Amino acid sequence: MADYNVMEMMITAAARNLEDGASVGVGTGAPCAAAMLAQKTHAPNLVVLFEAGGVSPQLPTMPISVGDSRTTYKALMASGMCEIMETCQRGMVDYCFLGGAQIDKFGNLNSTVIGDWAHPKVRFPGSGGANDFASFCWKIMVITPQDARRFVEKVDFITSPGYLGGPGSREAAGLAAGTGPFKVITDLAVMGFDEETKQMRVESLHHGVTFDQVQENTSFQLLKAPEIAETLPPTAEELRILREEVDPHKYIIGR
Amino acid sequence: MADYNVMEMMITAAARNLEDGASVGVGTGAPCAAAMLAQKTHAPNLVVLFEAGGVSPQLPTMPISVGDSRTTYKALMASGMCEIMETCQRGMVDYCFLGGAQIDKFGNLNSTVIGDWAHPKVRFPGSGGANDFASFCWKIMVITPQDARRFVEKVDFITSPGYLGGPGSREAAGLAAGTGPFKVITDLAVMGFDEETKQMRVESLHHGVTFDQVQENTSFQLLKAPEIAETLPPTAEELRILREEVDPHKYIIGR
Amino acid sequence: MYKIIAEGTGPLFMDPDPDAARAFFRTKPRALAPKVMKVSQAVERFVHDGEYLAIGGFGANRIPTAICHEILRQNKKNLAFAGHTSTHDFQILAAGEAFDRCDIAYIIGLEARGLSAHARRYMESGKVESCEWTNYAMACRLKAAAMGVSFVPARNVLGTDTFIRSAAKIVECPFTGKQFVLFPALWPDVSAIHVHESDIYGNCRLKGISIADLELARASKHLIITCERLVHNDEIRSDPSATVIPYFLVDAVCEVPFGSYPGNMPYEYYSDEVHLREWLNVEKDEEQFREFLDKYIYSVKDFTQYLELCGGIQRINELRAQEHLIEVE
Amino acid sequence: MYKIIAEGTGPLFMDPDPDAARAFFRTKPRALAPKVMKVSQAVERFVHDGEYLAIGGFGANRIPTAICHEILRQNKKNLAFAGHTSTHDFQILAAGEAFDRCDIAYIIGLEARGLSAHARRYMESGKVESCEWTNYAMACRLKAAAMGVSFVPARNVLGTDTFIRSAAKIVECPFTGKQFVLFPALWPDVSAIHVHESDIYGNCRLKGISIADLELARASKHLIITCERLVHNDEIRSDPSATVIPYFLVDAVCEVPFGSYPGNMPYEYYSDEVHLREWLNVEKDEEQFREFLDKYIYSVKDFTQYLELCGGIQRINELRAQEHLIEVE
Repeated sequence: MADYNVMEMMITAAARNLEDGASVGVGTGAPCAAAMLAQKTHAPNLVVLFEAGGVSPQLPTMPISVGDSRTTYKALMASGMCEIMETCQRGMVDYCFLGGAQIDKFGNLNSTVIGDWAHPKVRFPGSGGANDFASFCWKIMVITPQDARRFVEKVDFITSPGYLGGPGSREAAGLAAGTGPFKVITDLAVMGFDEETKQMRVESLHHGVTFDQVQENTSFQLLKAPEIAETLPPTAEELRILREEVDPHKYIIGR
Repeated sequence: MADYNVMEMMITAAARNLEDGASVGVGTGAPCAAAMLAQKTHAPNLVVLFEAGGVSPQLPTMPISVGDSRTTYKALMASGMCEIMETCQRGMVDYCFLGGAQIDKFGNLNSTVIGDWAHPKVRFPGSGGANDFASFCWKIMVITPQDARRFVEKVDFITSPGYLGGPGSREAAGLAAGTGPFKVITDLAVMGFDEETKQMRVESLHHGVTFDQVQENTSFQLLKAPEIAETLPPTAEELRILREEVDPHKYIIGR
Repeated sequence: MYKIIAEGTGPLFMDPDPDAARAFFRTKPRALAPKVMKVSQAVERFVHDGEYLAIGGFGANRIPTAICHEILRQNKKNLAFAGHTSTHDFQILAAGEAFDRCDIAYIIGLEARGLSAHARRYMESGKVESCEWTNYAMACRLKAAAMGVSFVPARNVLGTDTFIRSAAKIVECPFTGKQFVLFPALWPDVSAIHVHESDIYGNCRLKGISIADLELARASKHLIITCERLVHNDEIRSDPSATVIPYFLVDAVCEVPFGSYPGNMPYEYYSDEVHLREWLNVEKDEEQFREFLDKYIYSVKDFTQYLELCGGIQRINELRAQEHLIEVE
Repeated sequence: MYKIIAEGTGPLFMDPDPDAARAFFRTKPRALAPKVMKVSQAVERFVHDGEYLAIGGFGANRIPTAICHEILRQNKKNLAFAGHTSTHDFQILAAGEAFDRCDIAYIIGLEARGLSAHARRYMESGKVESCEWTNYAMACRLKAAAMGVSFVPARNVLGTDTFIRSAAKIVECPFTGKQFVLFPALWPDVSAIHVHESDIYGNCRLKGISIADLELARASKHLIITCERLVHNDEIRSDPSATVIPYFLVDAVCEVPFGSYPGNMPYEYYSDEVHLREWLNVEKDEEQFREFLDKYIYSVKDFTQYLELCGGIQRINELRAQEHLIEVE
């Protein structure tokens, strides 16, 4: 087995969930690396969109901003924010990647405040385009480190919608039918969501990780998929592409 | 006094109502000629907009269509229909020019059908951008021949709003405050609207025309302005510009 | 406080439900695949009897004439049509009696050129169910669809019969208490737009006014592009700011040089006023008009043959000179 | 059938009444007049204490840095601010504590670079009244204003605390019965946008992504343009399709080469990550930060002097090479 770090594992696991011919709204960092890796392996026709306007660039390096000029390098279109978000709202975008300071068992995400909103303990940037992507794209993916302060029973503030209060909640709130969280990829495991309860469940464990370890780093009760596999580790070829082509300066994978 | 035809009179009268630094949405034909004449005489800074997207062209010849390439010749911007109509809706456009098969005493215009809408005697093109301009621009101007079948008590169909049912009607219907018909320029006279009743009134008569003649060619009772002047005829210079620069092929003034 | 104040009585030919549209767009392919085909193939595959059709351009400017002709040759019927700033395209489709439902903003007329006698007869015949709108209203309907929502508010049509014969609704704004009209989203089944340049995937550029075509491209479930010329994908990627329609909206790309003829194509060729005048004249006599249509459309193989009938390269060269304001002896 | 389902509890800093906006726009000059002035003049004339300010660009990309600096130098206070994809511009304005009300979509952070310690302190201080939105929500608010209506519908924020802390409203769609959020129009008192090219009247061109700047330009009551370079009006008229902001929206035109520095200007120069890192580092210590601000902003005469302090032409040349992916020895 090749030698790799957790970031490489997370990026690889994310990349494998992006099928060829799908479309994805990405941000900077790991999501962008995952999309690039997917394009250079099994999904050459993956369509990459950046919220500020970039469509299908041939990314020469990792962008620092989702609106910097790398996001339109040899792109098919340099458009605007409404163009991208409305493409999502029309139902043309399959995946998005999100993060947050807190996530709960329904995949609701908080990137606004810790503590009371009016008198926050910690103020974060807010939604940005996260709520938009989470509302409009078909499937939400989250890449995040797993720890008990982040995986909480109830987020202090729902910035971006997961399954809200559970089954039927998104539809009842008026969100587009058939959308919602899809995968949560951490340094320990890949989690999906139980179809019945819409609650987070462990689907595969990274090499050497036990379910109990994942549960220890989670403040709510995790469900288990009918079968819990071992997450397939990155192949030598995936690692080569990731290290040589996707992120040669190790901005992301070097951390 | 210079020799001139009624079309030259109408165009000149219309042009004089466009002050320097104002903005106007124009169509083909006489309105376009009036705007060009105004620009070449007292209103060099008149801003001309075409509903299909052209902004401030240096018109080399009369356009045949409000969307043909003349409307963007050396223009400041070639945009789209929403751009123009929303510039109007925001309140940035002072004047528009409209026509129609019928007009009533409140300046309501019909360009849709003669007879019952469901079983029309005659079908016309419909609103096009006329209702939009009439709703959004501050002041509506109409250039039209005056005859009793056209100037009717009640239009068969209100395609574009004048003062609707009279004072306060536009506001009650939700149209933008302070908008409405301004001048109606015909082959006989220039009419405005009484401030109190919002009904059409004769403000000036073209040379040699009497009020009774205008009334005979109108199926509703015309009001009179406190003073009815004689419409100032085109000056020699206006005629020269109109004939040599604005419409040298006499597409409009030759009829 | 927040209520429906009035509702238009006109028919809504298409469902304004954004979830229904999303269900379709979820399945629309996103991969960068070549889509070049003949006009006849594009119409065969993407224009079906009974569907809702929209045509890009404005009047006779930048219109996909070849698609309109082919719809007649393939005898498409019972279409619904977006009569949005529609002049020569409307005239052609009315000649083939291709539609029996029509959203009307501007029809029948050819602007300063006059009215189409046949199109008027057809619209007065009782064969066409219709609904009244305005140019901006139709643009708003496409904009709502392009945005992925079921309506967009505006301040036109208020107080008029145009509203009464529309399928719009007037509501009270919950922020200001003022009245706004809401225009329902329109997702056409299929549209055709003529542009200056496209690559083989459908990444498009155009020059001059865009009219409502950018909204239309995004609103349409299927989209046929005709272009003056194909350009290489490298050319598109060399200036992504110039792309106005991205390939994933497009289903067919047909290279049709002079494809807006007899209409005007900005920066390329001016409209052929002689030929358009012939259309208007010949329409006055139904028998003559049938012969005319047979000669110029039904007996014609493709758009190139039509151009030849109309004077071929020499005529095109004259129109190119006119477009550029060049006096040719 | 048609009702208000829920209302956000956040404050609305600006009136969404389109008639109030129209009354202003009625008086806005339309004549083609030269508007070139210094940055200091533009800020003096068009940015006033207590008004609502918005800044174009995205993050640190294509931002009018010179205007932000000048707002600090002129000690503007009590502004309301559109925190829409706002990173380095937000950081500068927070450094000057120029605003006390904020519509929040994205603030405090500098994307992948990390968070601004001072901006966070300021936002946690209780000195700023705020309202939550999203990037698209703010774009919708500007779009509604640009359209001249009081709201635009969308399908985001539903079900979330972001909605509860916004000033949006959720209604039932009268066409589909589905729930939509309505975002209220936002007409900023004044905005500043950095573009590639403008003529002396304010006809503007830009390359690369437009973000929400085209909506912002149309929504703003007053608009300050900074540009990389002035171009002749003949150049604008030679390609009207390239104009994205027409002059009649613009009140001031300031030529500020490298004006997005230390941010990225597409096709011109890349962001100065070293300088941006210095900002983030120095903010951790309030005393050090005061000295830093004094050195780079308060003691500085104009933007040119700031550029000199940051390494002048040599540094700019390095960033130009970076933008074009050229390895310089």
